[in-house]
Amino acid sequence: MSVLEVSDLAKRFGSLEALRGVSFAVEEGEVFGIAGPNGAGKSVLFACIAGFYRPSSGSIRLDGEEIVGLGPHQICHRGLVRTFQTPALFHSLSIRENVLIGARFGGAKEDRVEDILRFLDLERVAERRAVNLDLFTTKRVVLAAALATGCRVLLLDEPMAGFSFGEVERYLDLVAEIRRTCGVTILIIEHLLDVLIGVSDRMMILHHGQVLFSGPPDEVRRHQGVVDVYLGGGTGG
Amino acid sequence: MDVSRSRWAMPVALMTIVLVAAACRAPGGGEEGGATGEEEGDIVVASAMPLTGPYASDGEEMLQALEMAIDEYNAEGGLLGRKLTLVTCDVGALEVDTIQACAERLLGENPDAVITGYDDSGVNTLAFGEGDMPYLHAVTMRAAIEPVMDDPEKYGNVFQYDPSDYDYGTNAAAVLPDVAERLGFEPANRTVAVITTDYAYNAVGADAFIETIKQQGYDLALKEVIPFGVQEFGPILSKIEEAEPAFVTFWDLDPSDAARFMQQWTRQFGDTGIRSLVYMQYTPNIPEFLELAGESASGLLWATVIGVSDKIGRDKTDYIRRWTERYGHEPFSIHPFVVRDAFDIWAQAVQEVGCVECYDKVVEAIRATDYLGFAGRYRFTPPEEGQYAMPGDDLLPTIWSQVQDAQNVVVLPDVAAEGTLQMPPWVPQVPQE
Amino acid sequence: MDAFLNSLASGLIVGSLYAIMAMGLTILYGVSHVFNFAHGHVAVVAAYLVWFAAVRLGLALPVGVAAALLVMVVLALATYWGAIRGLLRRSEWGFGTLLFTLGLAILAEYALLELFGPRVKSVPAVLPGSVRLWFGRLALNDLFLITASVVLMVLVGAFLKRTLTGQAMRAVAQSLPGAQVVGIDIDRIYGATFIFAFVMTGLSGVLLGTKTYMTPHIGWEWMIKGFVIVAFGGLGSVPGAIVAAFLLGVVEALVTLYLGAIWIWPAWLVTFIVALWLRPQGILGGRST
Amino acid sequence: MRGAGRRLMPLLRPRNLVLASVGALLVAWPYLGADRFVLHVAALTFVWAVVASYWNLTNGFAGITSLGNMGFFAIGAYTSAVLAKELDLTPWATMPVGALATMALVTVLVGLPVLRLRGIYIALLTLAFADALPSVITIFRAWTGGGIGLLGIPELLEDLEKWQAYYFALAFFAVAQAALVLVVRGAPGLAFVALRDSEPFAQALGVDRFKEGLRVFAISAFFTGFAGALYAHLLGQISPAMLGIEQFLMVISMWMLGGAGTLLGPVLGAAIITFGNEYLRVAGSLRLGLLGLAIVITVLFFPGGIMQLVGRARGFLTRPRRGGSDPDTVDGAALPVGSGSETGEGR
Repeated sequence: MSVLEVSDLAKRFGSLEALRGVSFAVEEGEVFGIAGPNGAGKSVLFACIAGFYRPSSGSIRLDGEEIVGLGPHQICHRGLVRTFQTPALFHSLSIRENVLIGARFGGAKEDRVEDILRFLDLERVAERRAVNLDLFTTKRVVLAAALATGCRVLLLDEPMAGFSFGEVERYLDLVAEIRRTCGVTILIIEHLLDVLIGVSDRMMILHHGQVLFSGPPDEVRRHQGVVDVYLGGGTGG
Repeated sequence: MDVSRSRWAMPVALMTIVLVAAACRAPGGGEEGGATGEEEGDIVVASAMPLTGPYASDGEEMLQALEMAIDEYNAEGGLLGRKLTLVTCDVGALEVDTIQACAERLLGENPDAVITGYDDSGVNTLAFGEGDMPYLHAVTMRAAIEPVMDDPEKYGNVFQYDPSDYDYGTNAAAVLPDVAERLGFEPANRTVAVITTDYAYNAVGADAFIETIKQQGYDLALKEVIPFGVQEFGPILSKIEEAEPAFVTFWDLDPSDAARFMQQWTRQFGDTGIRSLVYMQYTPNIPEFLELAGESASGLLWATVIGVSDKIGRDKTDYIRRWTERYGHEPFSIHPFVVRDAFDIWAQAVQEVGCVECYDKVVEAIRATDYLGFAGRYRFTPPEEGQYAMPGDDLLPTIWSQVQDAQNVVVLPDVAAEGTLQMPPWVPQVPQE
Repeated sequence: MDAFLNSLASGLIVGSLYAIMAMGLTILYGVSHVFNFAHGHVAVVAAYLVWFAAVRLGLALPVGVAAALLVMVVLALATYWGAIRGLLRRSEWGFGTLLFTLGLAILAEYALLELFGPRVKSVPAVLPGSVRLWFGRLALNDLFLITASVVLMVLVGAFLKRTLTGQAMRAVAQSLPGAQVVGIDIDRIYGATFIFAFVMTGLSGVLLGTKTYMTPHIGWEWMIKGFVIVAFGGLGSVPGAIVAAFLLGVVEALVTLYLGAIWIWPAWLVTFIVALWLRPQGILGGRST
Repeated sequence: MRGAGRRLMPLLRPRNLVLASVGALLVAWPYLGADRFVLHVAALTFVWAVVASYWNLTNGFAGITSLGNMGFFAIGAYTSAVLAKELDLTPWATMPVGALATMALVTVLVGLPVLRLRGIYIALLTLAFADALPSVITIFRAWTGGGIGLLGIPELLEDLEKWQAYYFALAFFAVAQAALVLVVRGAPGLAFVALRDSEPFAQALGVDRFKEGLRVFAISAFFTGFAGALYAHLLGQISPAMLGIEQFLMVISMWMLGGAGTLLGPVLGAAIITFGNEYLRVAGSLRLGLLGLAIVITVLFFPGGIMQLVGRARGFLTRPRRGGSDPDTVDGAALPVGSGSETGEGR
């Protein structure tokens, strides 16, 4: 059974159709990459799955159970956490407390906090306030807080935007490590096709709110529609 | 989270210390409550009064009356040759805890007497009764004299220098049928309407009225408990119109409420007519009432258990002259007169016994008072009966006035009457069937 | 039936009082998101000024009103440029303005107490006399109040729709960043809004002064009543406030007729909870804040 | 790393030492010759400090703009007083009942509807709630005494002395403050800091605004109700006047002037305002003017309240972990308060 199953999802804002008939399924333990040009509806999709938007129609099943209509915190309690493209940490708290929020309210045990801090190499800075951190540390804190909830499905929204090349490498290593040791299913939105192809087990391309392509990463480049969109849209892949 | 645990430990420790300390023994702190000052310093008169909030206009005159009294006594060499000083405290909107705080504060000054106009809605006796010095107040409430009845030992120093709210009710029930008879007023039925706030001063009087008038065979057609500040009496007037009770009684201390009621009453019934007499407790005595209600109040009857009439009590002209000289206008209300009466009663008692700090003797002397003041003759009931100034036509008469041509005219009792009762303009001349 | 009609008339009168109380408050909130705790006191200050001019100085009523409104303009400018403008630039602006207006209200009460004393005052009725209808008499002044509240509503509506300043105010109300983008001078618009709201509020105080009389203390009552009505109708919505005011006025009259006056506040509260449950933005409040 | 040394160290921080000596001073005060009046006002101060602190919990910490806390206070006071009087129970039993009743009533009647709303609407509904109470008290006048008030409420002890009242109030204050520290440093406090800093992220991590809000509401109602009950039994009489505008302004000024969103602010505010108010009663109406002036000046020049002044003088009295050089707080004294930032969409 798929961990996450989205079928015929639609989201309209007034007359604007952000998502139309989106269907896909994610299997347990895989890394599922999502790409698409700006305005393709990637973030809206995440917002719908994580309960921030209520879909106009369609269904979203987590472990076979319908989660449409639940609030973000309820969906988190069921084991699905999303992160945001522009991360806003809890700036008046320390890094440890940022992670603690996830552990305490996400429903996991709090003794995970130290392990997670160590795992993401945040131990040394744990007492620092989460303000004016460099981007890579920020992203690691976000990951740590998300993992602290004990989630089984993690939605990462363009986590590597703004990274240097080296940082991208290190981040991808982390993702792989998380997947290996924690057995977390990961959905990842990424602008850069290359990066996504490297890390994903399967991929999906969204365009104008619709699924353009869905399948193994190595087939993406051969798909005519994707080529058209990415070349025609002027966005290098 | 060991950090939070350590923060938790501190208050717990503190609390333990507190409880242990509390359990240990009585500290010597505030033991003295009564008189300690044997020294021949100033005589301290304390007073609590509402200087801010909704009752501030009364409080202002009470303060002026006391200041004038003290200045006048001091100009004459003080009392027993000692100078008088005044300490005051603002009781604001008469909340319970402000009165208690005021009492604590004023008692802390070791006053030789507490003299107020009114300072409270019924807990003053308990608060000021803590001390031994004589305390004279005109709160005009049953709640203020009940503690004295219950514990004359402890509260024997508390005097209410006028009758109480309860007496308004019994008096109105006794006098209204008499007024009807004198006027030749023929009611449509033998019912009464009561419109009252829930404020003790009003509610106790209203309840006493209902109780007493029922014994005379009247039925209660309507009882409306209203909040202060009602803007539109339309719905209530409609109910009155249907019931057409013989007496409509209105118990609301706020002069603007009362003024609105009369304006709307006269508008509603001025030309269609209604066979009802309208009575109010005290409120038209507040000068703003007539200013606001004006002509529309004509025909209204009202009473005050302590009042000022030219024909009763001692001559007021000189006092009014001195007041006007000092403050630039004549007294607005009765407070300048009655507060001064209370002050004089106390001062006379002190002079009689020849000492100030001998509180028991001064209290005894006040109990024996038979003093003719501006408002009438003051004589107090025994402590077991609450120690308040007795009502009575030859003592403190309940003064009935009627508004005639937008003026207050004293109509009862006969000894004080300045004019005669007139049929209210809204009562139809020829009884209709 | 007459009793019912009579009560209904009372309800409309009270409703118009409430509508007048609420108007300035809702406009100010709608445009600037400043919740004016001194609203009631601004109204009382104007009422006292008119009393002073008309009764103490013996000037004609319109002259007094004009003078009072002029003072309102000055007060509005002083409040906005002297304090609110600075407060709005802080991250804590909502809390800061709330607290500031609260302090201002207390100061105003103190000033009135010192200047005019604690005694009850009233503004002379604009239209003395009364008119006879089939179910009873209505005071002309009350009819005037009902008319005035409706006329004011229409005028406010026209001002917001037709004039350039009004349009800019609406633009700011709908979206502050949007308004800034199209080049609206926010300071100017806020200043104008404060003037507009203070003048409206002052006018309301004068109208209220003819009916409910005033003491330095009464501003709180006016503020709280206005507060509830504005919320009920939807913050920032002028028609909403008017509808809510008349609705509550009529509810109040009927509750008084059938249950007793003491049930007014509980009835308000229940109506309020139900209304908010059904429409969390208030009756006609379009914007969710 | 969790040895005794590390646990003892924070206890010896200067901040805690100052607090401890202030505490000791408070305990010793009646022995140091404080008179009746001072003890009376001090006891009231403790009660008001608790009310102000928990008002600050909902508004200053949790960003729930409640204006109805005096209503909670009155419910606690009346419930306990009526039970003790009518059923002839000891106040020690009725006070917790009063507090629990307040918690239940407020959570169901106010919390559930209110927490579905936002910002200023919460303020309005809670205010309407508190303003409806005097009518309710009047309607049930058979028990409550109506506008006359309830007199002769059983006191905590027979012939309660002022110094006893003082210690009871102090003990209650200490417990309430300890509980407040737990709440603020504990889960609800953390949740609200998180919601304020970044609401979407907090929600994504499983923070439930409604549940936490309800919890804070319940806790606040419990202690405010308890304070009301204690107040009733300390004074022996209560009346609906406690719901009047003056009392409301006083208590709200306590935490606003003291410093919203700080732990010590409301306590200092309560002390200054209660004592100032009582000592200024001799000054008549000037009291009002001074209060108004104090508020206006504070807002304009010291938006962090008294705590900002204290914080400026000594950093350690403020909240060292969450204060510091936070760009969003003023001199590290005040935490943001929900009212404005929440309702304002466009700033």
